[in-house]
Amino acid sequence: MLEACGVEKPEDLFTHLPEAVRLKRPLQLPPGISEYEIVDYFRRRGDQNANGYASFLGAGVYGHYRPVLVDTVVARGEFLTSYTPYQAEMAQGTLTTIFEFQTMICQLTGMDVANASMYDGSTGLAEAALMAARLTSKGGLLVARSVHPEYQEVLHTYAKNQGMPITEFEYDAETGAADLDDMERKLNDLTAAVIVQSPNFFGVVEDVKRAAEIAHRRGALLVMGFAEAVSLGILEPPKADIIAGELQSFAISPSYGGPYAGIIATREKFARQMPGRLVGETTDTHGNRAFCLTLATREQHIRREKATSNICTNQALIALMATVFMSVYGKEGLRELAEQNLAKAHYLASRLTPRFSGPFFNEFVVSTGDRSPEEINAALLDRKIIGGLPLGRFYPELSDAMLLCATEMSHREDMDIVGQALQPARSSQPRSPEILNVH
Amino acid sequence: MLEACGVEKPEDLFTHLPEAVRLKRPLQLPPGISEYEIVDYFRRRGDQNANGYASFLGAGVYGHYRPVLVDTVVARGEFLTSYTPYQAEMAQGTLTTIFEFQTMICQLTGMDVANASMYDGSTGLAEAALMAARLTSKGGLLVARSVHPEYQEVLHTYAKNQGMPITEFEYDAETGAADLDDMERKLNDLTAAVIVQSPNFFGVVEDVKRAAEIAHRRGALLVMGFAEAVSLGILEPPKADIIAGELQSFAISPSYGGPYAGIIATREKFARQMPGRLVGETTDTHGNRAFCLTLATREQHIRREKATSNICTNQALIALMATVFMSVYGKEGLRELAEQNLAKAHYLASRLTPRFSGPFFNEFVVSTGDRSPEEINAALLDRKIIGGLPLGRFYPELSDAMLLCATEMSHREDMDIVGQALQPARSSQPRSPEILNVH
Amino acid sequence: MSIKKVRSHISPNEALLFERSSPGKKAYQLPALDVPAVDPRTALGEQNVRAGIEGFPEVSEVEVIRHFTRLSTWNYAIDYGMYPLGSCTMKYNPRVNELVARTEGLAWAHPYQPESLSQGVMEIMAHLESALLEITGMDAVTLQPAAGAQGELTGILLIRALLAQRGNPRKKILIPDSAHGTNPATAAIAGYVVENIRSDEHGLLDLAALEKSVTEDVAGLMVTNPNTLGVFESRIIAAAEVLHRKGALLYMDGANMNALVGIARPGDFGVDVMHLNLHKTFSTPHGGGGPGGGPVAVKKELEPFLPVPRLKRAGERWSFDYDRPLSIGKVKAFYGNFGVLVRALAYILAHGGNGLRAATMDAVLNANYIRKKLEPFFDLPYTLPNMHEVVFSDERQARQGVRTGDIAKRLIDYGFHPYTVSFPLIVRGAMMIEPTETESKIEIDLFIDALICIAKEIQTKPETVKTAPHSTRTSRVDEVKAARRPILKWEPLPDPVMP
Amino acid sequence: MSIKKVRSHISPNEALLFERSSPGKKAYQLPALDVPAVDPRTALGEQNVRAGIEGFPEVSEVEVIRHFTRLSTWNYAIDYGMYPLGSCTMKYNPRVNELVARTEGLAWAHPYQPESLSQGVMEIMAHLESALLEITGMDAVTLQPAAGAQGELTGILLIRALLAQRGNPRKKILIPDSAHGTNPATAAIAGYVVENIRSDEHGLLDLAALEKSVTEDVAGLMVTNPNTLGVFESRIIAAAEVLHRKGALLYMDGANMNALVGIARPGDFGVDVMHLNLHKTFSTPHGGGGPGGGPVAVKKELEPFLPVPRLKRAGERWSFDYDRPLSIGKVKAFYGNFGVLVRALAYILAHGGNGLRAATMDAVLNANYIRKKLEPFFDLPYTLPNMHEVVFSDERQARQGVRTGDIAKRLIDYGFHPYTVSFPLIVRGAMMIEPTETESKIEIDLFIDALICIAKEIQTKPETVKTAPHSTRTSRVDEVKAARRPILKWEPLPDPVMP
Ligand SMILES: Cc1ncc(COP(=O)(O)O)c(C=O)c1O
Ligand SMILES: Cc1ncc(COP(=O)(O)O)c(C=O)c1O
Repeated sequence: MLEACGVEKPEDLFTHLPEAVRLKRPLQLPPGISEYEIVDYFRRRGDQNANGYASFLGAGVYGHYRPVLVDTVVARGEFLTSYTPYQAEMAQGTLTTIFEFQTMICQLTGMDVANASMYDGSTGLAEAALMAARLTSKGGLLVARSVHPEYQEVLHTYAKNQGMPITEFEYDAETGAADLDDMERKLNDLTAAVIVQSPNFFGVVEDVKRAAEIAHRRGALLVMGFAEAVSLGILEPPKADIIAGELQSFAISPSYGGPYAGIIATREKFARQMPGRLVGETTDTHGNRAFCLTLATREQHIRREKATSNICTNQALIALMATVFMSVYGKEGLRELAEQNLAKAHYLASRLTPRFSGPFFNEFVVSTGDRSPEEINAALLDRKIIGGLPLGRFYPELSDAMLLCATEMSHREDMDIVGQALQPARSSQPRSPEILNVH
Repeated sequence: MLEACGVEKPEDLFTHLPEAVRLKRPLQLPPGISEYEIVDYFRRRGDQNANGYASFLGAGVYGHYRPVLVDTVVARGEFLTSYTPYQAEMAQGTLTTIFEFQTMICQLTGMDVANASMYDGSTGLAEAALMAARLTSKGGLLVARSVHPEYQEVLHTYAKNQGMPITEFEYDAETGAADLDDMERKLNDLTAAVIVQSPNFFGVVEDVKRAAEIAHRRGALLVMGFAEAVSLGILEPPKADIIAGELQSFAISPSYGGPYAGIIATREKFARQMPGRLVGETTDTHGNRAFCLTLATREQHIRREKATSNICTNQALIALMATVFMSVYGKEGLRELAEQNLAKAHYLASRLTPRFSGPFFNEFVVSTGDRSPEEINAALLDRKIIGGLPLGRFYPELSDAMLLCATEMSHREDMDIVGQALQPARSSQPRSPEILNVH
Repeated sequence: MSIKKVRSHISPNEALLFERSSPGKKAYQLPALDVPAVDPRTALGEQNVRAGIEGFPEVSEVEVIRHFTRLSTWNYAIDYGMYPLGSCTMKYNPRVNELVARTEGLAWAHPYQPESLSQGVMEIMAHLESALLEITGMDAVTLQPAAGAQGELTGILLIRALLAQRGNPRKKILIPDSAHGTNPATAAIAGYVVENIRSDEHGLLDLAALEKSVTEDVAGLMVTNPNTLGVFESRIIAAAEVLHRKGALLYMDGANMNALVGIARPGDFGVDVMHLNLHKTFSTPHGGGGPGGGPVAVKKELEPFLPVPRLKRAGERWSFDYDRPLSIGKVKAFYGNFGVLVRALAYILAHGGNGLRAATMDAVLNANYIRKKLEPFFDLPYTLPNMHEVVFSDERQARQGVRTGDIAKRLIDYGFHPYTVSFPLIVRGAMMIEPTETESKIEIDLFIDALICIAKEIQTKPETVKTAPHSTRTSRVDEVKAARRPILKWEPLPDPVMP
Repeated sequence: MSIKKVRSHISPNEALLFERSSPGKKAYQLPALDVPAVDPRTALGEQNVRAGIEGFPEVSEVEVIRHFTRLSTWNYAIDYGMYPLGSCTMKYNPRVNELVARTEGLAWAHPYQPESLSQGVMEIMAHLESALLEITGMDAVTLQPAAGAQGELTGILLIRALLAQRGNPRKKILIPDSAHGTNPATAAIAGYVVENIRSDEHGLLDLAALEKSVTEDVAGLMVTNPNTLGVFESRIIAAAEVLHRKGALLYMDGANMNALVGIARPGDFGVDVMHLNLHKTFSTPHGGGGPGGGPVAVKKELEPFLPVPRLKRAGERWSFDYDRPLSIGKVKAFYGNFGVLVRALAYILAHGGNGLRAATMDAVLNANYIRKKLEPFFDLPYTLPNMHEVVFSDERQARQGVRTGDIAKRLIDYGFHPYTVSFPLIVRGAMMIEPTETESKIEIDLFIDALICIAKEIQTKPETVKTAPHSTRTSRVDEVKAARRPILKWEPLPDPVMP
């Protein structure tokens, strides 16, 4: 090959590089190591982390069981090692699964169209906000404080330089739900979108319907985010204009924060302002059903600076994991899974005193009383249990509270331990017996 | 479907069974459990076993690194969930890999033909003995005591009822190699086969060439077994008539004794008496190269009671693992791997006093002196090390000895610990410095 | 003609590894050696050290994965669709079983590691043993045999050992003409003379004939139940009595247990010894031909003869008992195909008692549905109610000169793996179909539809069927040529075929 | 014509899951609930509880695995062969990386678990950061961005933050007309006006033009180096000086780093901020479109503005520093696509310094070899020495009415995935080819051979090329129809298509 290229050694292919740019020394990196040593290195790193702990952390990342078929499918090289399906004739496999993904997300959210993934829930929510601004030709964003704090931070980063002022509105200190009266007060004609999350960061189910009605009255759109996708197995799909969500709950490993998969779903009439890839059904020259990427005019390859977003590489493989997850659980399974989460969280709550009274799915806030959340967690760690998330970091007014999550993976014994740790006194009497055992 | 079958419920399909044979109660087995619980059950069983121990056990089952590609390949449903390739047009994938397997085994063993797996090394050796009897129309078997004791036991089970008397011959107490003079003494004109293993159970390389010459003089065949396939990366292929081996070393997990894969390889002229499946090259009706099962007349589907063996299901997927392993290491790799094993074992030996003087590959016998092997192993267990195999169980005369194995996975530090544990006194001075460091 | 299941697509070619090989390419890297290197010639002796391995492949890592990935796409598999091989019970292989078999503490357990550090693996074996005993209704079981055929050998050796202990191992094993080839082959290896006994006009054991055959010379009868026609041997209990009266034993080939689990137990109908095929009834993958597992279950009187070692509960702890003077010895090194046992237990745990029974009923329902739908188009020589499989004959099609083998090949064009061809031998041109419980009505209807289309094609254009398959990357393979001048390994060519 | 790489074979059809679905089928089982059940209506309130999920699939486990297995066979992939997409760096994805990313202690690490129980994951991030700094020659790096485009956004926001702190964020970002679409799209989202600058006749940055364009309004220039023609921007240092003189910054799109690793470092030729694509240069799998990783590396002066949190070594221990008053904030929840970072680090560890450099040289050699072999058959509008990729034009073929897109489709019949079509825009009918270091000479020669065959076909029978592909299960797809009346989700039909 060198010969064909008319050079003696590979180095000669770089002689045209300006002297000044060339690296004159070898990279200061150790020599390559064997596969065996690589496996060993990462195993040792893994052993330095939490292993064998029961965990009650949620807060946007949930510990659900991952059906074996998920890895079985994504381990297939045909899915794992293929590129974005630009060449439809050679990528019908990926295209078909994406079409199924879009369909299932629409079924879950009750929306007309869903894109084939955003980076995650946080960027999805930010992009949904920009989308609302384009749709309303307005710039104001009215954001509930009960939205995941990290999602809010990302929203600020994205909106900041688009001249989009962000106003926060409060949550109700009693219910833990967004304070829609406060929202109504702060809403004005420049508001492009009202942004809420349901279940919200405190686990409380928001009254999205009412929020939307209020927003619409002033010509604003209602953007709803979600972080716990399993809740959609049981919660009424909200009447939002744009839904932006995180699918980590659908068989995606916590993996210290990523990769996950976000989505945006919306009504048909808004589709052309939606960012992200879309797959559409069509036919081939023989009239066979076929799928291909479509409405690419929204994307940066064609519109460039006028594109709806700059996203190119997305989270396709993760979206495929979620697709397999949804296929495995299906209609009955997702419902049953959601009901188990509900039951576990309410059992845990029954051992404690939730801070808020609003209806919750699988997470809720508890006050830690005279002891600090950190103190309680330290005690739990000794029992090989990772407790809840101390909230002071995000909500100074809640520095005496933690966010606890229970899923189908939570064991009763561990929940009892948490119950005792948090309030030895009343750990025996359930908080709301009336809702237990009724079906 | 019930309707089409003219029944109301599935149970009706069993009404023709005699009353007396029907099970009148449900099976006394617990209700089915979820995937999550199954994974949990086996994980807990796994945790009850040795975990995180360094091990110096060999004795027919070796701890070699398993390249990741091995599981990547066998995890593909196309290989994992297909049946024996009787329908060649739909199984060229499996057939081609078997043809490659047969070829590589021939290259490794220096033989003309190799079958596509036996159950394991022990049954392979027994079938090889029966094969030799058919080829020589004689019945006597002369077996070295240095053959793996469990292989000898299986050989007895198989030969017992075929009127094939088995005679043992000794190993040389000094070298640990088969005592070929004793063999020559015991050899007679009724001997169908002389059976040795190399490296033998003590890790010592046998003089197969000479054994074969002696055997041939009396019209007997030389059957050689091997248990440590990696040794073939460096050992001269023996001039045996039939080779029966175990491929566990080629990326097959120890898995508490199975499944592994045995093979039989032999000279062309003996092929038609060889048991086990064979794949041959041919063409399809378009003249394309194609492969198919062949010489099936040897097998039980056609010859029934006259078949060369009753084996039907074999160890195909395990043979595929070995094929991937051989492909990954290749010519250079298998040599380097063998050299590393040699170096590790000789380093360990240099810290100890091997009982035998014969040349060894990656295992050797050491005397434990005044302490019992069990005593020493108990001490090592406290250091998270599984020591060698106490030999008294198989060789009463060696009840003060253990068989130690080192592979490319053995760490120097662990070997030093074993060295100290076995003889604190001389652990520092190498036994045979002259062979170290020379290339 | 309407082929609904497949369409034509590009399929990657691939050379043999040896043909892609070139010096210096490598797919491996070893850790740096942490001890001094050793000179092989010094350590092993000149004469023992080989030169390089002539012809062994040298390829890169990506070439390895592409090689096997491409080859894999030339296969058909359960993961692609129905695999109706009669007698093979090709059911779905749950993937969780593959995962648990790779659990570190199990996959890396060394057979000689201390029992104190092996309680988990021993517990698994004990758990499986007890489940299999409940399923078969027998008294004791060994997990050592590697597959069905080895289970058979073990079983016959047990019979021989018992009879020998009673004073005379006897000479003959009776085997119905409908039996699988491994049965006679096994009896022969066990040192017995095989006497075939004819089935009656219904394909069943002929009791009268049996009475006659069972002499003092007869050690036992090997019977498959349901037999290879998929029909339950309704006179099995009587047959057992005939044998027992003469001091002979009844061996049951359990390959067809998928028709009985949860419904009937061999231990309850006179069977003395039997084997199970874990790679059939209990869903462990066939992997292109193996590995399998062939546990052998026996009645009390045979227990003392089982292979060593036996699991023994000593207080809190499992241990192995080697002190079994009457044992037939070992049939395989170590304790059996443990990794296969793990998968079988996982299958049993997942189903539970009722799940297992439900699977049996679905399997039998599917087979009966296929029978009903195909009866109008193919001859059914034996018409008793069938269980998990149904065997048609090509008689009718043979009149057009189309044989079962041709129909099988044509099924490939329709996207299905063929049924089992020409077995059992008592059926002329047998077409042996076993759907298993795995298949949905959608899949089964497509299969039925395919066979009906083919039956019609045979009327109109038999040639198409006789020369099938037509749509595979490899057309009909010349097996005669392969056997005439066997090429059993690759040899370097002057000019390698690329790619 | 000789198609060497593929042959025609049967390929399984498969319906959509919704079309196989029927009530009651299930592929899941949940553990028995160990706590009291709860009434959703009581717990959540009537109005919040949904009825069943309309239309959601109900299928069995085997149907799930068959569904996705069958669909997978409709794809092409790196594991099948060469994937010469220019600008995409489709190299082999080592399988060990998939294994280590699933290491329990890593895959199950929760982003909010205590730092004391997260030292392993933090160590991995720190290790990767230091390796990337050595490779790029920059001073600090953030691993947070999820992909290249988000890396770009992060980078531009950093520039904006620095300039804002200096008193004026400025208005414009300059972008060469050869740039990838994400560059202008990014600048716009960051609130900048995009000014395109023309490349010179060699496809390089036009320094004179640049001089003119760089006003006090200009915040920076986004340049890809090597540029999208695969040509190294030889005047990059001068360009940096021009910008810096005017207080503007130089952003480098690192998508083409596979041409530079170990050879030249952006930090050494004037780059102020850049992103890397871990899913290109560092081998993490594309997975049909993602996920990726887009770390952003910067010079010292930009470090204070990097996203929070920053890894900080506190004595023996890693911790996160959130106290970064000048930070642009977060661009993504948590810390980045950690699972992708693990794979990238594994790739770096496996190669080591010399291995990485060797890979770069192989990649460039392969691209040059292809250029040499194909130059006689296709127009090469820009002729400067190229590095890791080469861009031809369809000019010559266009005269027969055959465009780059047609040639691309015809390549499919030859068993190859097409090159990148119609990008960069400065080349008329661009054919952008990037082989990467992964490909062997065997594979590359087949690819060259295929394109030469097609060039000849265009002379003799252009129609064959214009209507390609002809051998795939799906022939040319009607993308216009898809966009005209978009069908973006499945709706139940009166009669579902089966299967
Ligand atoms: C009826 C019958 N008996 C015995 C066997 C042999 O079992 P194995 O292949 O596991 O040795 C088979 C396998 O096909 C069979 O179908
Ligand atoms: C030159 C160039 N810049 C930027 C990008 C965008 O990177 P990503 O797809 O990771 O967002 C790409 C990806 O194709 C590219 O080729």
